Amino acid sequence: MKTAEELHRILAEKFGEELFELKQDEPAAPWIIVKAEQIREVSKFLRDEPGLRFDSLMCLSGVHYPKENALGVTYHLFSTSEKHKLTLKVIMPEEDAHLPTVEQIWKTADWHEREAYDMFGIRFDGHPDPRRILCPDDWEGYPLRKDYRVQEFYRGMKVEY
Amino acid sequence: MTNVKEKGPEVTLSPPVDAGNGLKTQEMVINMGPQHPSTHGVLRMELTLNGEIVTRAIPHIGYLHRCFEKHSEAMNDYNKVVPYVDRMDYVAAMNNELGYAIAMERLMDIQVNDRVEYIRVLMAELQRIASHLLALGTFGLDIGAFTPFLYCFIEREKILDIFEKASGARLLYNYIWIGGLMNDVPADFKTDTAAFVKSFRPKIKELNDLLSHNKIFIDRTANVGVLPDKVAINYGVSGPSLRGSGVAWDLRKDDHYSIYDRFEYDVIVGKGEMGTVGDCWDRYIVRVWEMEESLKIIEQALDQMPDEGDVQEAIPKKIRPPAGEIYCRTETPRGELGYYIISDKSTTPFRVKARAPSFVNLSVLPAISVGAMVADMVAIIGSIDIVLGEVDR
Amino acid sequence: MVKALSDTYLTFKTIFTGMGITFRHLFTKSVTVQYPLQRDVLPERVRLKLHVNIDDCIGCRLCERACPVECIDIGTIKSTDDDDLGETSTGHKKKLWVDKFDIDMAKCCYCELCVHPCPTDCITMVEEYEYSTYDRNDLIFPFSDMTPEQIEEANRKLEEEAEAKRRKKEEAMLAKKKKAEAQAAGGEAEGDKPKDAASGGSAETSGGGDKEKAARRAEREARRAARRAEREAKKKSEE
Amino acid sequence: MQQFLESFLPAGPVVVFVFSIIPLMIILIYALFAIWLERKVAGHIQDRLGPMQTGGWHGWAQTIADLLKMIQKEDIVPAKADRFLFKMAPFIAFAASYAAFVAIPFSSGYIGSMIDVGVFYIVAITSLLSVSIIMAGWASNNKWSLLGAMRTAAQTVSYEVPTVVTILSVIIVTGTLNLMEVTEMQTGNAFLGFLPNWFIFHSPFMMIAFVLFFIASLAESHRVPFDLPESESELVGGYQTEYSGMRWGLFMLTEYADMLLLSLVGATLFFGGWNSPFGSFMDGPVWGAFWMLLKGMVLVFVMMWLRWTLPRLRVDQLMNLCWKYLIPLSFVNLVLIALWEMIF
Repeated sequence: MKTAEELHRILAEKFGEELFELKQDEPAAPWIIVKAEQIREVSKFLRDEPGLRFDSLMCLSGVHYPKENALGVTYHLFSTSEKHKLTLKVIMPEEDAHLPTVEQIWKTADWHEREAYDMFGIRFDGHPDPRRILCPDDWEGYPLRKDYRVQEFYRGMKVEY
Repeated sequence: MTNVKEKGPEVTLSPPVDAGNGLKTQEMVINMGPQHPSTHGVLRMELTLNGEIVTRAIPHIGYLHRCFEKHSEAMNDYNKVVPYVDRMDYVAAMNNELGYAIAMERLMDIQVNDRVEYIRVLMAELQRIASHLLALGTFGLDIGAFTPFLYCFIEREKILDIFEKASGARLLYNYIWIGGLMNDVPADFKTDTAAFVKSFRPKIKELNDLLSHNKIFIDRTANVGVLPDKVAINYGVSGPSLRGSGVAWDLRKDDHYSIYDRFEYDVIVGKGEMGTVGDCWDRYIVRVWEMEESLKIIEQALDQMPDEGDVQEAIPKKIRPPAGEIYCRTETPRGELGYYIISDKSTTPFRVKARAPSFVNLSVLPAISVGAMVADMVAIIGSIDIVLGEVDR
Repeated sequence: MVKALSDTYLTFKTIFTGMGITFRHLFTKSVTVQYPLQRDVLPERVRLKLHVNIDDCIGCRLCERACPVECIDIGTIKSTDDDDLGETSTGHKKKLWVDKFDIDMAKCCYCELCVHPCPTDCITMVEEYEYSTYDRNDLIFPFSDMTPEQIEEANRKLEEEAEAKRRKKEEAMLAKKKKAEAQAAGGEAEGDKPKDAASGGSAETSGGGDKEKAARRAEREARRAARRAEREAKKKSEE
Repeated sequence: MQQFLESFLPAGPVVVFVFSIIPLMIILIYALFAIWLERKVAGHIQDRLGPMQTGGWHGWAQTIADLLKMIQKEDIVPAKADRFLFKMAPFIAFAASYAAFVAIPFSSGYIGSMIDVGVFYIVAITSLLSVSIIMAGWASNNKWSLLGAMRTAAQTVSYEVPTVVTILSVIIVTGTLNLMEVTEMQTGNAFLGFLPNWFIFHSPFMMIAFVLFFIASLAESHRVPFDLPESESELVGGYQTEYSGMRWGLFMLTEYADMLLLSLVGATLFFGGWNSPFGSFMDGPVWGAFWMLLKGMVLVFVMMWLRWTLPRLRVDQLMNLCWKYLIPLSFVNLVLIALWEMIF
């Protein structure tokens, strides 16, 4: 059982201070901001390190921050043996949103990453099956972005709603 | 706006094999669904078959996609999301509402009174039984036994009658609101529920005699679709499907929420009685005995439930949570239902993401279906107990 | 061999157990409700169809705002001062003509979120479930009882009133302007006289309006008192 | 009966025609009744009522109404189907099971044709059914249909072996293949005049033989737990997937006719055919037909009862059951019956 501060300290010692940022003053659980290119190594470390053992990825969600002109991915991690939780966040610029996949680390991420790609257009480098999952393969745009407009016609069919 | 046109991976068939008599045989690709009697909705499986043996299975989802998350962002009130939440897992709407209400209450730091908590637990557990009954019935139907399906439905209808008396609806209740309930339970709620519990116990035995211990049924489900515990955790499988693999993992016990710590009940795990741990039969029997545990919780809750209390006491006038975010998970009949809610201090949700248990559970399907037969595919899909409304949201 | 024998025994045993159960059920009472001939007794809270008691509607649009699927469409016209729309049975004063109250039951998701915020309890779920139609448009239920003529009348009145108000305003403005011009013209000659005149003039016009309004208010109050007395008498007689 | 008909009907062909039309009438009326019964049995087993409205009393006219509906339906043939085979298949299926009825002795006064190799003829002609199902599956040009058809081929061919071997064990006792003679041998009472002289009571091994025959006949007529060819939850509808309207109705008719056929064969071989269970009481040609059909219907009812109780086997288990259990058992049983015959 480790708190977020302890986890942040461990990560900072391992990978260097400047890569991580601990946000704590929020009303909900604290989270750690990770640099996009680092997420894969950090995830692997978190899963395999004795004492951390984050063996389950509860949730992976994309978020669009229109004010900051950024896209984010939030990882909610949990350890079934140590019973501690951790929230990681990756923030990327909207125009060039891509980050390494964690599909090989947690299989849960497979479909979640596809969903994040489908809904937000975040590209996960190294994903074995980078397709849309919920929308049709040739759908235009990313529905959950705040500035999304529904296309008028889909294969000649009027998109009514 | 970028135009995305990426195709799925090409399915490569094995080269034709000479059968020895001048004929050649080859693998066959077959579409199971979206219109198929046993895919529990509009799931499409792309199966590559060698005779009747599955060599590769690719699930295709999204046929029921309503973009629940986008809808939520368009609501100007957090409570208006509740009817949409109902429609995710339409078989267990109460549990969905409960999860959402608890997440919002944690975000807004609302404490509800005991009566509300007990009613919520009672509703959630009744719903769990109702949902498991449907899962077991349709599983039997997939295996070919039609009659248990209707026996299960008769019992399920009794639960829905109780719900209808309380909320007015039979399927999509909109009953559990943020900070309270839509309205108090009717006066005869306690007697109704107690009567149901009494009449339901023998029915579990009957179901076991008729279906669970039937030799043909055991032959069909034991040693089929074995899901080892390590694989299950890595894929994020949760709920009865995970417990069927022998992992004692129940959020009601392990990640306390509501008042589940006040009750005594066991976490049922699969033991591999009829075959290997984690096969279809284990996943099935876990659901059967979980209904019994839910009955225990209901009995205790009925005893402890206070008779006084305003169920709308804690409902806020205007739901305006502080800026922030929360990830809150609860145990629905299908597993871990998590809500990731971001608030920007307005009355409109900034982001509501649901981590639907069926969505994650279904993703394990390609891993455990290789080598199964077409008939086993049906059993595996049935034993994972997916609801497509939740998979596609 | 032993396993095969025990398997065979188990197979027959479980098959016969199952057959026993189904045979028992062959003679148990069926649960079927033969729908058009028999009907279930529905609990009182059932949510089957929305109904609006339009006499009680004050046009506050709270239900429209509460609806998550936007199936309620309300149109209101402001009533003019000389109209009296009466009161609802809960004692709310009605101030708006409700010229349009359409509920599209094809869109409705039966969540009952619109019922709870209603201040006069005029929108309710009723026990009526046989309203399927061949045309989707037939599922839009209009509840407003205003005829097109009445709507036109209300609109006309409102326009007239607005027109009247505007004219009054214009007149007042004109008067003001004139006064100002007059003031500008004779400003140098007489120091503080136009000020008095201006204030006097405005007082006069507003005073007239006030009198009119006060009279109307008194009349309305009298009417309301009469109605209240009537209601109380009714209550008493009922008791 | 043939003489009776010839006494007032003019020419030979007319007599033959009338004569051969009788089983068809029986099948059609029986099918109407059996489908209604199946729905009623299913309904009451599942605490429902089944059809209740059509025709007034307990929906007795429901099947007739369904039949009329099916006749009116559009005759759909898939665009890419093999039209000729697709249209032929249901007729061949029905012809196969209808033709088999000719050798069934319905009563002491009526048998379609007194064939000396009656049982052999029935076994042979019912095999045509699998041909028609393969035709249907192949011609539909649908992968699910094809899977169903392939399953049928394997199933029918395999289960013919135990069926024939169990029939053979009765033939050892009778020494004749003529079903009329087989029935006549079961007249009268055995065992202190109490039990009827039916072959099922002939020896304990006969009972085993009957159980094996019944299981195999379930598989032959594609009933639960062996309804793999059309298993609706796996193969959508198996070989019937693309069929609709009256063509589908013919397959349905065939299924029910097959049930009756195998039940009647079972009744003839093991339960004394048209013999009354009460010795000479209620005996005679007309009562004979009644007893024969009653015995058949009881077996049909058991088949229905099983259908609404059991789940379905998987295709490899089906083969296992046949080749590893039924066939060895039936051969052992055959030897034991032969020994019993030698000793007693």
